[in-house]
Amino acid sequence: MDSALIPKGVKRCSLPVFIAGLTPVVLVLLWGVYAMLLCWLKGLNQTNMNDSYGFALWIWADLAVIAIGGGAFFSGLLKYIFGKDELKNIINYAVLIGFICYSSALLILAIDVGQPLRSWFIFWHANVHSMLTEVAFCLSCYFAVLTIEYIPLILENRKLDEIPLIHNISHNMHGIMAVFAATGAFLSCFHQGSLGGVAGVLYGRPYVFREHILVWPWTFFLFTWSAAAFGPCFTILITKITEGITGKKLVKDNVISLLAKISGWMIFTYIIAKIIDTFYWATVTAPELGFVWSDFFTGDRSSVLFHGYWLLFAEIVLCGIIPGLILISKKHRENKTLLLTAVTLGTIGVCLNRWTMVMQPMAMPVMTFDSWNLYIPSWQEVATTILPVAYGIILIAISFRYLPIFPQEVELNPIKE
Amino acid sequence: MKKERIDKKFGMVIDLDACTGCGSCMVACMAENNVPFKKDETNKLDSITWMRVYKLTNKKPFPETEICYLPRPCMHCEGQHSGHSPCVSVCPATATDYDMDTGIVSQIYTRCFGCRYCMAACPYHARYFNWWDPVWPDGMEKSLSPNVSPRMRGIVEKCSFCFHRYQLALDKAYVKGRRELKEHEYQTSCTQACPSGAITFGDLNNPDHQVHRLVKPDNRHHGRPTAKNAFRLLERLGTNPKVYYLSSKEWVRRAGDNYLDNEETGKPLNLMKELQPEPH
Amino acid sequence: MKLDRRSFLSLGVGASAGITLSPIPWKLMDDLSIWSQNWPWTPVPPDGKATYENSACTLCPGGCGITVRKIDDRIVKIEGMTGHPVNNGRICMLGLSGPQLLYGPTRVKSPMKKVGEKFKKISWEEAISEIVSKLDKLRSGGKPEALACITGTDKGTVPELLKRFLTAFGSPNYLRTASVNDSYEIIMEQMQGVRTIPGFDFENADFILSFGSGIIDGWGSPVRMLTVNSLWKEKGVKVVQIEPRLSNSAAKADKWIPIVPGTEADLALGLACVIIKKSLYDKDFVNRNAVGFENLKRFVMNKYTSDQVEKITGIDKSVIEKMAVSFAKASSPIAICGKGQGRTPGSINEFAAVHALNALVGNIDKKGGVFATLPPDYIRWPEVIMDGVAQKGLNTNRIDGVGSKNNPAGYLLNRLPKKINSSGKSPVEVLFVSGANPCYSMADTHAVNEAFDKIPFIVSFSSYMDETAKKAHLILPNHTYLERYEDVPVSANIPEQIVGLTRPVVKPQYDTMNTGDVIIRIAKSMGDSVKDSFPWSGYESCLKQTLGGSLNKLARKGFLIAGNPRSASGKFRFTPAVINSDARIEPEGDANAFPLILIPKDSMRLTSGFIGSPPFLVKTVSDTVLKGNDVCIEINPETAKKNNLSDGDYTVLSTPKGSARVKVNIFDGIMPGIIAIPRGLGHTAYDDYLAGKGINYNSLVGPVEDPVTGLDVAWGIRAKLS
Amino acid sequence: MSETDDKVIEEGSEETREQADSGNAGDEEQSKGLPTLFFFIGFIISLVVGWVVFPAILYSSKKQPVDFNHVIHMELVDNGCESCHFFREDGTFSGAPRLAQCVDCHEDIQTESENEKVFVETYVSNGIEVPWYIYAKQPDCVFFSHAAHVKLANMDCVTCHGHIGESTSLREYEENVLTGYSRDIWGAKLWNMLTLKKEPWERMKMDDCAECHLEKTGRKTSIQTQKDGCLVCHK
Repeated sequence: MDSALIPKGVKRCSLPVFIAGLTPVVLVLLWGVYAMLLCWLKGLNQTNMNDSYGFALWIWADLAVIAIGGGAFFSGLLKYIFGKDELKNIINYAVLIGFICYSSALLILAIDVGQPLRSWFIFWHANVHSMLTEVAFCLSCYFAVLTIEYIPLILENRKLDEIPLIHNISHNMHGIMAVFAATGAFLSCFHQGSLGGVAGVLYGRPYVFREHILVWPWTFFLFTWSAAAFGPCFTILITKITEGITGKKLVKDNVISLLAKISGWMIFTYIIAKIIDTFYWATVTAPELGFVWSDFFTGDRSSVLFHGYWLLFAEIVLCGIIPGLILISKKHRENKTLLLTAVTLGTIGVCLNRWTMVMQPMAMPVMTFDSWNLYIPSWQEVATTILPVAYGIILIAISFRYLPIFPQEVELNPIKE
Repeated sequence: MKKERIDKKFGMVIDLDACTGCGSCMVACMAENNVPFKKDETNKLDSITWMRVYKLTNKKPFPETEICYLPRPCMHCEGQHSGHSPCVSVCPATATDYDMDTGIVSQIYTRCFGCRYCMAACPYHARYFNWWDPVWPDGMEKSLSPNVSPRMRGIVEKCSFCFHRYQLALDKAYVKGRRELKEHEYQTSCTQACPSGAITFGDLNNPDHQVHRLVKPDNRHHGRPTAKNAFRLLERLGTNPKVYYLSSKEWVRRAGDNYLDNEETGKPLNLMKELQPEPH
Repeated sequence: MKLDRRSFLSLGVGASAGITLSPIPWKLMDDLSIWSQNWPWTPVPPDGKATYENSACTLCPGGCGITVRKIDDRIVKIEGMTGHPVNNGRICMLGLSGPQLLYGPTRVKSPMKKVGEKFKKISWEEAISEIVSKLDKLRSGGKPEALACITGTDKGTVPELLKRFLTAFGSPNYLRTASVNDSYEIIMEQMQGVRTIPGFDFENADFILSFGSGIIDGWGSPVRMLTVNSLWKEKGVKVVQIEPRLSNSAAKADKWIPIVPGTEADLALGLACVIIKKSLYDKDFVNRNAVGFENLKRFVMNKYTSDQVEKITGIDKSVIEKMAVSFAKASSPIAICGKGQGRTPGSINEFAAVHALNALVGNIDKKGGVFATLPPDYIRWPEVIMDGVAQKGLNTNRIDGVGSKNNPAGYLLNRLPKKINSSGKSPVEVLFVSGANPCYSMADTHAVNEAFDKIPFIVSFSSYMDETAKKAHLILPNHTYLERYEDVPVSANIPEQIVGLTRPVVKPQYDTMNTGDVIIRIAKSMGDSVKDSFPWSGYESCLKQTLGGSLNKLARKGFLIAGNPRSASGKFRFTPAVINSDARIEPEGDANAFPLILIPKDSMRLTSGFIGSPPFLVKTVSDTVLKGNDVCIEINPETAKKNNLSDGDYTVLSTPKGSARVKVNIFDGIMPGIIAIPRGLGHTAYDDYLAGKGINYNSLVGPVEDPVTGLDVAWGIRAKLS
Repeated sequence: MSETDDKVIEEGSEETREQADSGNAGDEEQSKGLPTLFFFIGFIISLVVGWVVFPAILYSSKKQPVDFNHVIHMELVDNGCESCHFFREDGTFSGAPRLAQCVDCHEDIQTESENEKVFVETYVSNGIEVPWYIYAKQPDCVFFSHAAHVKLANMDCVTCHGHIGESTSLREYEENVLTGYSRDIWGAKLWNMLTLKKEPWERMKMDDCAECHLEKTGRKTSIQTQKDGCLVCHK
C-alpha cells in the first residue's frame, strides 16, 4: 500500500501489521496527551510535586533524556570533527534519537512550568546569570540544529527525493552538515554543562553544590563528560533493540565496536573524575558547610530506601566502573551479551546520576530541624513522562520504515528473491 | 553600586526566648498579604505560609525535653556579593531581584512563569508555589487587601517583608514633604502583631535602629552578628540572610546550622571564604 | 493539478510571511501572557480610601482592643489597638481572623426556621411571632419556668437583657456555660469574702507558680499573658510550670515540673507545709489579715510532708522544697491554677490550696499580687416588673439545682443533660442559646445532644451555623461583633476593671439583628408585665441609657477603665470547709480496663469555645496535631513501646465515653501513661475548613462533679489504645 | 547565534527553491507568474488581517457612562486637577472622584447639560458610583505612586496623562478583550508596538516606566536588571 514510500532495497512489514504494532504505543501516547492536557488546564496540582519537590520526575526526565540523547552530539563530533568516518553508518540514528530526546525535553519543560503561556519570558526577560537561562537558550538552539540535521534525512525519503527541488535542498544541506554538527557539538557541550550547572550552583543545597572553576561548578564539566560517555551507550542500546525487533542486522559490528570503545574510555575517565569529585565534595566541600558524608545518605527509615548509600554504589560502581571496564576491553565489548549489559548499565548509570542530582537535594533537609521528604509521582506525571517514550517509538518506527536511516541495511540484508 | 551612599538594609531580629509559638505572626502575614487557604492545609509541603513557625526540640527524653519555636520568614539573603542570593541568582526570567536600596528580595508574580528553580535553590523552604488557583469562599474575597496583589496559580510567592507597607509609608512621607522614614513607620505585619514582642524589624545599617543594636551586624564580614546569643540560620552556607535570631540556649543556636560533631557552635564559620563571582 | 498545488503553497507561504510581519503572533503571544497575569477568576481587590476604626474583640474573654482597617466599606485587616490597656497594639491569631468570621461561609444569613430536617428562610416578623406564640403558651399554661436560656457570659447588657427577660417572664433557669472562673468565684467568696474573680497583677509579680495554667496557651487574657510573659523574660521573673505535659507554657517557663495529673492540690499543700515548716510565710499578713492559719498548719503538717507529697505527685522531695523556698522568698510571688486555657472549672480543693499559697506569702491586695477586683458595675436598670405568673415561676426550683442545698456554684449547666435525659418529657420546653455552643463544648457530647434532641423548641441567637444552631428550631442570627454595638466588660483576671465597646465597623452584611434588639422586640410583643420591664425602644437606646455619659468616652477611645485594682476583700480565711477535704478528683473509668489517662491540650491555634476556628487558624495547625482529617495524639515513646505503636501509626483510642481512630505522634515531652489530644477539633458544624477534622475531645470525656461545688471538674478520663 | 544561522538557512532554501523553480520554468511557461501572484495575494491579505482586522477584534470600544467636560470644571475649581483628583492624608491618591465628591455640587441638576442630567438621574439619585473607565489604569500587579511623581519629583499631570484636562468630552475607552487592559497601556497607535512613541502617554508599559526612571534618577539598584528595583513599581 505504501510501498512507494519505502526505501529501495529494503523489506518492510505490511502496512496493517505496522499499524497494528503501533496501536498500543499510540494508545500510550494518547494517555500521555490526556495527562498533559490535564496539567495544562488544571495546573500542576495534578502532580505530586510539592514545595519541597519543586523539581521532580519531569526535571529528572529532562536531564536524563538530554544525557542519553548526548549520543547525537558526541557521535556528530566524532564523525565531523575528529573524522571517525565509520560512524556515518550510525550517525543518522544518533541524530534521530537526539532529535527525539531533545523534542521530548522541550515538551516536558513546557508541561513542567506553572505558566506555560509565559515561558517565552525566559528569552525575553532573560537573567543571564541563571544556569537555566543558559540551558533554555542552548537547548532551543541545539534543538533547531538537530531539526536541521534531521530534515535532510526526511527529504531522502524515496518519494520526496523524486521531487527535484527537495533533492537539491537535501543535497545542499548534506554539504553543510559538518558546520551544523560542529555548532551542535559546541552548543550541546554548553547546555549539557549548564544542566550540570543548574544543580552545581545551588549553594544553599550542600548535596549538589560544587566548587567552581572559573564561572562553572564542577558539575558543569561532569555533566558534559557523562553525556558524551553514556550518550553513545544509549545509541548502541537503541540500535541493538531495533535490530532485535526488526530481526535484522542494521549496523556493522566494527561501527558499534568503535563507538563502544570510545564510550568505554569516556566512561572510564569520567568515572575517575566523578570519584575525585565525590571524594573532594565529601571530604572538603561538605565538611566546610558542616556536613559529614553520611548525612547525605542516612535519613529516616523510609528515606534510606530511596536515597541510601546503595544509590551511590549503583551510580558509580555498578553502572559506572563496570560498564566502563567492559567497553574498554576489546574482547568483552565484542561479546554480545556483555556489550548489551554494559550499554544498559551505562544508560541506567547516567539516569541514576541525573536522578540523584535532581531528587536527592530536594529530599534532603538542610535546616537541622527539617525532615527528609519523599515523593511518589502521580499518574499524570508518569503518563507525561512515558509520553515521550511512546512518541519516540512512533517516530523511530515511522522513520525506520520510510527513511534510509541505516545506510548498511541494504548491504547487510540483501533481498533474496 | 555606588559605594559612597549607605544603602538601607531592612532586616529582622527574632528573639526565640520570647517567641511562644502562638502563631500570630503566621496569621498576621496571611491576613496582610492575601495568602489563600484550602480546605485541607495539613500537607505542609503544599501549604502557603510566608511566615512559618517551626517547632524545634532538643531531642532529649522525658523529662529533659525542651522545645523552642522558630518563626521563619523569607531570609532576604544577600549572598556573598551584592545580591547573589541563592534564589535571585538562579531565576531565569528575572522574576525576583535584589534591591540594593532596601536589601529586599522581590518576587514579581506576573513575571514568574513557575519553573520553581528558586525553590530548589532556597535551603529555607521560604518559597511557595501556587499549586492551586486561589479560591476564597463566596464573600470572603471582600477581606482582601488592595495593597498586595493576589497571586494566580502556577507561580512562586514568598514573604516580601511587607514591602507594600514601605511603599505606603513613603507615600505618606512624600505628601508631608519628607523623603526618609522613621523607624516605626515601616514595620512588617508580623512584627506589629506579635503578642510577645519577639520580632524586631528595621534597617540593619542604621545604628539607631533597634535591629542594629540587638545583633550588631558586622558588615565587613557579610553581616555576621556580633552580639551575644545572636545567630543566623545556615550561616555557613554563605547565604548571608537578613533575619537574625536570638537565643540564650546553646542547643537552639546549634540547631540553627549544621556542625560536625567536634565543632563548637557558632565558631568555625568559614565566613572569609569568597565564592567565585557568578557567570558574566 | 501541479499548478494548483504550487499556487496554494505560494499562497500559504505568502500568508505566513504576512502574518509574521503583522502584530498577530507577537501581540497574541504577549497578550496571552498578560491574560495569564490577569486571569478573570483570580480576584482583584478594589482599591479605595483606607480608614481605621477602633473597636473591641469579643472572640474570647480576653477583652482586647482592635483597630479595624477598612478600604471603603470593606474590612481588610484587624490589628491590635495601640494604647489599649489589655493588648497595646498586639493581637492573637483569632483576633486577626475576624474578617473571615464576618465574611465567611458559616454565617447564618437571615432568620431560619427548621422545617423537617432543613432550615427555611423566614422574615423577622414571622420569627418573632413564632417565638411569642410558643412563649405565650408557656405563660398561659402556668409553666414559665419551662423556658431556659444558655449564654456564654453573664456580664454585659445583652446577657443582662436575657436574664431580665427570663425574670420578667418568670423563669429562674438562666444558665451560663462554665469556665475556670466559676471555681475562682467560689474560692474568692469562701476565702476572701467577695464573690468575684481574682485579678492578678502579673506585670509586677516576680515569681509565677502555675499549676497547669496555659499561661501562653490562651489562659486568662491571651494577648496580655503573652505580653506579660515577655516582660517576665526581660525582668528575669521566674516561672515554674507544673503539668504532666510539655506545653508551650511549660517549654517557655524557667522550669517545667511534670506531675501526676490530679495531684496538683496535694503539691500545693505540700508547698504550704514546707513554707510553714521553714517559717517562710508572711507572719504579718497571717496574723493580722487572716484567720484559720493554725487549722491549715495542722492539716498540712500532718498529711502533706514532702515525703508524702513526693509519693503522691511523683515530684522529687528536693524539688518540692526548693520550689517552696523560692516561692516564699520572692517578693511578689503568684500561684495560679485552672488547667490549659481555663475552659473548664477545676477541683475546688485544688483552687483553695493554690490560693492559700498566695495568702501564705501575703501577696493579697497589693502590687504584684492578687486583687479581688469587682466587675465593672454600670448596669443599673429599673426593677423588673413581675406579675403573678412570673413570681410563681421564679419560685420554682432551678433546673440545675443551684440555690438548693447551699450550693456555692452560680450555674451548673453540666447537670442539664442528665436532668433532661432522665425525665420522660423535657422539663425545658423552650431554650434560648446565645453566645454559646453547648452541643460542642460540653463534656459527653453524646448525652448533651440526646438531651437537646428532647427539647421541643430551641432558639439559637448564633451568628454562625454551629452545632447548637444546627439543632435549633429557630435561628435568630445576631450581628457579628464587627456589625453591632455592644459593651464588653472584661473579666479575664486583669486587676483593672475594663470595659470595651464593639461598634458597627461595617453595615450588617446579612439580614441579621442584634440579640439585644430581638429580646426587646420579643418582650414588647409579649405584652403585660414582660413588656413593661423593657422600657427601651431598642438595644441602642438601652445601651445609651445604661452607659450614660461614659458612652461617648467609650466610643471615642474604644475602652474605658472603670476602676483600678482595689481591695474589696475582708480577712483571708485559710480554712473554708473545702480545704480540709483531701478528696482528689479521679478520672472516670476503671484503671484495669483503661490503663492510660487522656488529657486535653489547648493551643492558641485552635479555639474550643463558642467561636469555631476560622480557616486561618486551622491552616496554622501543625501536621503533628492534625493530618488530613485525622487527629494526632501525643504519647511518650515508652507508652508507644508498651502499646506497640510507632510514630505515624493509626490506632483506636477508647475511653468509657467513646472511641476514635487516631494517629500516633510520639513526643518525649509527655509523661508516660498520659495521652494528650487537642481541644477544638471534631466539629460537625461550620464550614468545610473546620467541619469533620479530627475528634472532639468532649465526645470522649464525661462530666465529673466536684463533691463540693457540683461543677464539672473532669480534667481527663481513663483511656486505652488498641 | 544559531538563530541567525537559522535565518541564513531559511533564506538559502528560498534561493534553492527559486533555482529549482527556474529550472522547471521551461516546462510550464504559463504558470510562471501564478505562484508569485498567489504569494502576494496571501501576503497582502494576511497583512491586512494582521494590521487592520486583528486590532479591530482585539479592542472593544466602550463609551464612558457620562460624557465629562473637563474644561468647564477646570474653570470652576480653584486648585486645578488636584481639586478633584487629590491626595488623601495617608499619601494615597484618590484617582477618579467618587460620587460623594460630585454630589457636593451636583445634588440637583444645575445646568441644561444633557450629560449632567444623565449623571444626576442615573447615578446621584440612586446613589450608584459612576463606573468610569480609567484610560491610564494599571493592572493589579502595579503599585504606582502618584505621591512620588507629583510630590517628590514635582511632575505635572500633563506629563503622563496628556491634555485630558483641556478636553470638553471624553473619548471612547478601548479595552483589550483578552487582557482587559486599557489600550493606552499597550499603545494607542499600532506603531507604538514597534517601540515608537511621540508622547509619554501614548504608551505606558513597564519598559516605559523603567526607561524613564533610569533616565531621570539614574538609579540602578536592582542587581539583576541594572535599573530601579522591581518592588519600586510592583506589589
